[in-house]
Amino acid sequence: MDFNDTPEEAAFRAEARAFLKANLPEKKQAGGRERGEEFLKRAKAWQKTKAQGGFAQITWPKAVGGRGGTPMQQVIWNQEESSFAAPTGPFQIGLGMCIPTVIAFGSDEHKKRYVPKALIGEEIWCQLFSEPAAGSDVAGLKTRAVRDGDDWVINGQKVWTTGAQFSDYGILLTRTDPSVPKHKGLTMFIVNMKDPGVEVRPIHQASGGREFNEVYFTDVRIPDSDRLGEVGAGWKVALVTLMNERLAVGGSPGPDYDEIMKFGTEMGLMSDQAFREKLADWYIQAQGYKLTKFRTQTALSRGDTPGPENSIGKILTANQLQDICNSGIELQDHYGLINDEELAPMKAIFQSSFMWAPGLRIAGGTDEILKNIIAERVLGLPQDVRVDKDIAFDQMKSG
Amino acid sequence: MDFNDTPEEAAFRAEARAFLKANLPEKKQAGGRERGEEFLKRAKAWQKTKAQGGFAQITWPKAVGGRGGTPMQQVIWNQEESSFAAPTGPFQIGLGMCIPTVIAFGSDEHKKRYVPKALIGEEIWCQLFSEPAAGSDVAGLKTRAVRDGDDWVINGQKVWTTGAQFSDYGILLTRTDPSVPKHKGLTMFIVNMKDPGVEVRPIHQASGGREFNEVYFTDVRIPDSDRLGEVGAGWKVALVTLMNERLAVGGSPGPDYDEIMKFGTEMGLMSDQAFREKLADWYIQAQGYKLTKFRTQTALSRGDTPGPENSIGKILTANQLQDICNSGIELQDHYGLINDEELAPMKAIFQSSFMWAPGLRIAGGTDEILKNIIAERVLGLPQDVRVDKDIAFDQMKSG
Amino acid sequence: MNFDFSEDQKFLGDQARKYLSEQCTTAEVRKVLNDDGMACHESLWSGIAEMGWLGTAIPEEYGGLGLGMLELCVLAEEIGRALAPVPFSSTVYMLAEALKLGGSEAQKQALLPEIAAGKVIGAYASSEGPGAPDLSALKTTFDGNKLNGTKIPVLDGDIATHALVTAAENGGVSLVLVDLNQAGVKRTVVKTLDPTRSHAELEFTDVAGERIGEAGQAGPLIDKLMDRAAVLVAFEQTGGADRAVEMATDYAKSRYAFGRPIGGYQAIKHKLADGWVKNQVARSNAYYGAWALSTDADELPEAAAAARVAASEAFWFASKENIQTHGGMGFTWEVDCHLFYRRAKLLAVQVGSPKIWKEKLISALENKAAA
Amino acid sequence: MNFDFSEDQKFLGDQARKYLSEQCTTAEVRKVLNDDGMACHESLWSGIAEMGWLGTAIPEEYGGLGLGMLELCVLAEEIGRALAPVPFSSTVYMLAEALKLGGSEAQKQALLPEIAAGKVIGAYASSEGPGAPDLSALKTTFDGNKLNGTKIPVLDGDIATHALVTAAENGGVSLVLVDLNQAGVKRTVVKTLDPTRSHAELEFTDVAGERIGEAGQAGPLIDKLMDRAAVLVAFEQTGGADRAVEMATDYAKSRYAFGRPIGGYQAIKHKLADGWVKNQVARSNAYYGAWALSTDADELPEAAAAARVAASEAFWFASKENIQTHGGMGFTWEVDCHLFYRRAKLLAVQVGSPKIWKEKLISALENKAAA
Repeated sequence: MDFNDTPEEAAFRAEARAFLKANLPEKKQAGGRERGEEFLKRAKAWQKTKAQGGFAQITWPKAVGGRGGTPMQQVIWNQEESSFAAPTGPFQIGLGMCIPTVIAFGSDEHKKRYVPKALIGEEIWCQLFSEPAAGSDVAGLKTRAVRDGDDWVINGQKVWTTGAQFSDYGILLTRTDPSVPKHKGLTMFIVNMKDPGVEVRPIHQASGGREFNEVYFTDVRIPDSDRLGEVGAGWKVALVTLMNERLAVGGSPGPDYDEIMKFGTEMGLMSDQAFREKLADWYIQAQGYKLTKFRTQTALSRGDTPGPENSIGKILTANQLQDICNSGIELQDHYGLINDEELAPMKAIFQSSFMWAPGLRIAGGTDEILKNIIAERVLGLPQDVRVDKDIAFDQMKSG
Repeated sequence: MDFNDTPEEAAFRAEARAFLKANLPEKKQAGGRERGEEFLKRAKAWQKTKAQGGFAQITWPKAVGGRGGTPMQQVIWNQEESSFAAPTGPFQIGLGMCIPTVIAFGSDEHKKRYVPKALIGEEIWCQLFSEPAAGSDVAGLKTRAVRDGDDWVINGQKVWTTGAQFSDYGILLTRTDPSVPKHKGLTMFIVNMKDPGVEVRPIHQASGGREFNEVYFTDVRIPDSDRLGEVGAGWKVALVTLMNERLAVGGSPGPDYDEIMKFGTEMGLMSDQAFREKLADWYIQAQGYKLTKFRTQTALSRGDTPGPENSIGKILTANQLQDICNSGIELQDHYGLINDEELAPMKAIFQSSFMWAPGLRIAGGTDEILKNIIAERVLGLPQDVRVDKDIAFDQMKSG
Repeated sequence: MNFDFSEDQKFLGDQARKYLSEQCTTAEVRKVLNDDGMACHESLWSGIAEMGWLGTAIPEEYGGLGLGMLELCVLAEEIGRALAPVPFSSTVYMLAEALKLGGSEAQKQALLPEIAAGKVIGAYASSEGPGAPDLSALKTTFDGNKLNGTKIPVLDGDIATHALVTAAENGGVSLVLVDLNQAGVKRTVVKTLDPTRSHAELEFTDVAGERIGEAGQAGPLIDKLMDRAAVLVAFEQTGGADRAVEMATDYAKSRYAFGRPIGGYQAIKHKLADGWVKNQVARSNAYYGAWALSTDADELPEAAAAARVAASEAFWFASKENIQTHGGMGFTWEVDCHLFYRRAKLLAVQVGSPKIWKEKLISALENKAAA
Repeated sequence: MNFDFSEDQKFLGDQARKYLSEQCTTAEVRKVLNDDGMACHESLWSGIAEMGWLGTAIPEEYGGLGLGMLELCVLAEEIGRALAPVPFSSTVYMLAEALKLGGSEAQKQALLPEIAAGKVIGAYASSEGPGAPDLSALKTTFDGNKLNGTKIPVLDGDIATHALVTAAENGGVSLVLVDLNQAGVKRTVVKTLDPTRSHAELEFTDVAGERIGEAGQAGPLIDKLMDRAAVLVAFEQTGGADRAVEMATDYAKSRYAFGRPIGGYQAIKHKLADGWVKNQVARSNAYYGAWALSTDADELPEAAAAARVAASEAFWFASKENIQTHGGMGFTWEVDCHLFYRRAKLLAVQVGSPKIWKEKLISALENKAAA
């Protein structure tokens, strides 16, 4: 049990750091979420540099443009990259979820056409699964794909699509047969987001921001050659995407125990035993999250595959974030209501994250779904009763 | 909104108090649970005195030996009686749950035979529903009653029967038809607890005590004339009993915020802000319970019938009891482990209740069942899926 | 014993609910939310004045209806339930009640009728920065004539006509009544988590004011004012919390997942049951506060504090789990969940955070035990 | 990075689990529970000594196996998992570790080999009454030769051969090693919530003792001893917590209600998932503690405190909800749930309650921030 690199790991870390240093400015301060054209351009440039340097998708086989490296090398790379001002956001979903699905189910033509351009950052991808009436129950989606000659005609609506506004392609889960039980009538496609009939509209969120999108499909034509997997096998394809998503969730984009400890110190709260004991609880949770990730990484480095255990990350962090923000606000008393970076302590970090936290408890699987996953897939407890199990989708009650 | 008696209520209170003063010693201190022959004798004597004075079962009609009084009078009587050393325990289940069921479903002969003797404390009753494999799911019980001429022959086992060891009669829920769905094959009987074939064995509880019992029935014969309600209508009869049980649950037989505040003061903990804030939470919960009861009593006094809302009492008190005991122990540090009335602070009240509290969270409906009741019957949310709904009892999976 | 509101009081509440469900739909609340230039809902405010609610607990001789505090509690619950975007609490719970508690006859005659008529809007200005204001060390000063200092944030500070300002004087604290329409008062709107109720920074430079109560000795008056306001705000919170649980319950009945309403899954059922239980605890404690408030009982400090803390906890839980129950929909601007989440936070801090009130509660219990 | 135990260490743990699952069934644990005259399970204790576990982290030159603290952590987890009714912690985590940390060469030579051989049983005697002992104001005194005072409760105090006693000396605290088999030592068995581990009151009247460490200056030594013990006890707790969740999970799969296993209802599923999550938090923090312990890292104080608090919380939750999941059955003497509930409480207070450790944690973080 140690936190030191092996000689091989240390060598890789040095190589990574040298590459980063040569190509990126160091991070000054944790800033807000960057957006906009300018940022996108920088992100694409960095992805290209990274790919050319052999650091994009380290664990992928060399045959598809990866490094053929170890999971621990990927971890080391991520650690090192995160201390630089690396603009990586726009590629996470594409390279983390969509392209692995294309690699798993796409034809040789797909792989040749899409993987390299995604890898060097020329094309950005998004994931089109969720719908207004199909959130936790993703397989309850209604977007229809109807066969018409060599094409499929798509009509329907997706929602909560991250990055749709700047994406070139998406993987799109559709219903091709409503007359069979819901999981059996789904089919996955690659869709060109610039095609006529695809309309992206930003969602106005409860937090006030507009980071996510709705995507409307009106008579969009997709050639059958852009299907991923068999007709009716879309759920099987989607599970590969979702398994990769699980690796991505977790992590708390907001204040944690160290921020609120800093704040408490400034506010003279460190003599308050009630505050001290809450702080202890938060520290332990934060460590629990961080150290559990180390355990997972250790397992990955031994060749274990990531399992449903990874659902733990978001359960731990999302609720803690909401709790810390709430406390950070209440400790400021009436003043805590002020949501203005210029006026509120610590650039209003507690207030802005307070409005984000409820979304984090839902995105990528609600608390309730994640606990079900742990109960069923880790502890082996029975599934919920599925009243819709053998019922044709179009015969199903849906409220 | 006021806490004062109306003139009528004040008059009744004075009358009650005078009667109590004339007949009972004042309570010195909250003692442990009394038991044994001597106590039972005193309890029976007091019940007789009470009944003769017209204070037993105040809300019952005069026709069945009650006072024909108001629910508020019953509340006032309970308040006054509780400040005297009144030995009432052995009659609570019989008069609170069993006899009301006999009154509702029994024949005139039953009422004539059983009600008066129960009322004057000559005969004690117990309730025989729960079984080892039928706890939360009471209707899943297996004790069989088979018709044999004018009799029914009973075989099976009941569990968690309070007072079985000193009861004369019981109401016994049995399965008379296993070939129909579970709720439909039940029948209720009056059973003489002294009959041959009835065997009472104390349960050794996790707390170390032996207050509850198992009751075994081996070829016990009950005449059909001692059936309560129709054959197969036992569930309907049981619901009346259980509705009355709901009124009885709640209340915390152990330390509450005032005890732990007293303890904290003795221990010099009142300068600890963490302790103060926990104390505030406990006070608010305790008040929440007490004041909600006042609201219920006010509603009762207007003629409202008690509803599923009353499930709130035990949810509030059982968990709080466990939490307070745990804190009371931990605040004593290692010494808190000592479970000896002579040595531990406050006569080991935290330690002894610590071992009771887990039972309180289960008895009379688990936390989980009570929340289901509130969700379904107060909020109107859908029932759980009942996979056993239309399945014959003997075809049902039972683990 | 009668631990409930009277039939008349309930009738008043029913009428108020009916009125607000028509005049103060969430669409109306959103007008204030979405329009930065709209500090409150003026026509609703006029309507409320016309209904006589502002003078509910103001004696008839000062132009009010002369009803009691219980009636005001009933209205507060409905105001809270409707998320009404009007300066009701600042004007009624703070300004009118301060005048009733400590105002001179002249002050009462001057202002109470105007309040009842809806012509005066109040504000309570105490906070001077992050953390609960320390009344023994305020930076804002009063010298008997002139007020100087800065208060931030002040609820309804940008639309109030009059403010109650806490200020240091003679080494103690004074409660100063200030007409805000005078030179030397600078108002700056402040952005908060709940834009449906406006807040401002108020800067005072040699501003004229007059005391309510004695110079430097307003501490007990302020404590009592806060205890009374705490009960009233607890009713607003209880109203909001109830509605949030109802909203979540309704949604859980109609939203399907895996072929069933999500309200049929125990994770949701028990969450909503928990919310209902918390709301009952809040309501029962609020009723006790109402009793103590209406009878001016010695138990008011602990009753008010318990009501305040229980109601803050209930509304917080209800509003955040309402979003959670709604899932992704609950995180959109268009669905009303966030209005409750925002208001819950405002009400939790507006008369002091729950932490402050827990401390007040325990102090009160200690005082009682020592007595 | 390698944040896990080695294959050898895991093998040691597997072997220990296998051994204890045969030799330390709950039926064996119950022998100690049910027999007031049985203070510990002697044949199990002999077996453990024969396996060499007592000398795991004792250097070879003192008769031990000369393995490290990580190996001891692995064994502690299995001891906790099995609810082993033996004086392992008192003897190994307290007595042996104190000697290793601060004992003189003579003391080590005299006792460590005896400990490794299972001939010496230790006890740590510090508590003098309700509340955490204040090391700067102990009532028990030592004058360099003689020890006087009363300690209660002392875990394994009735069967120990040697005790480590905290005592006031020169205005400070000394850690005094006492041979309990001498005149002037009075032992009285004390009834506790967990009868599977015996406790006694120890009265010392002019008893001979010798210091471990300096006169009146044992504070830092004791702190370090406690930090190290906290990690080891956290492993015992983690082992117990894991088994309690497993036990509840198994029961939930086999117990039917309403025609389905109760483990199919979300109320139970999510309760067990919560338990599993808490156990992971405890385990991860315990691993960090193990790393800090084995490397004697500067981070030991906060790592130990976090491990201790997380593990106490996890075992408490797991043991109480294990009873709840079992329903009525869980509240019977015959079903094993209460054994875990009792042990969870013992382990939560035995080296200081979680409250004390939360304070230690924050102090350590403050020190770090100040450094």
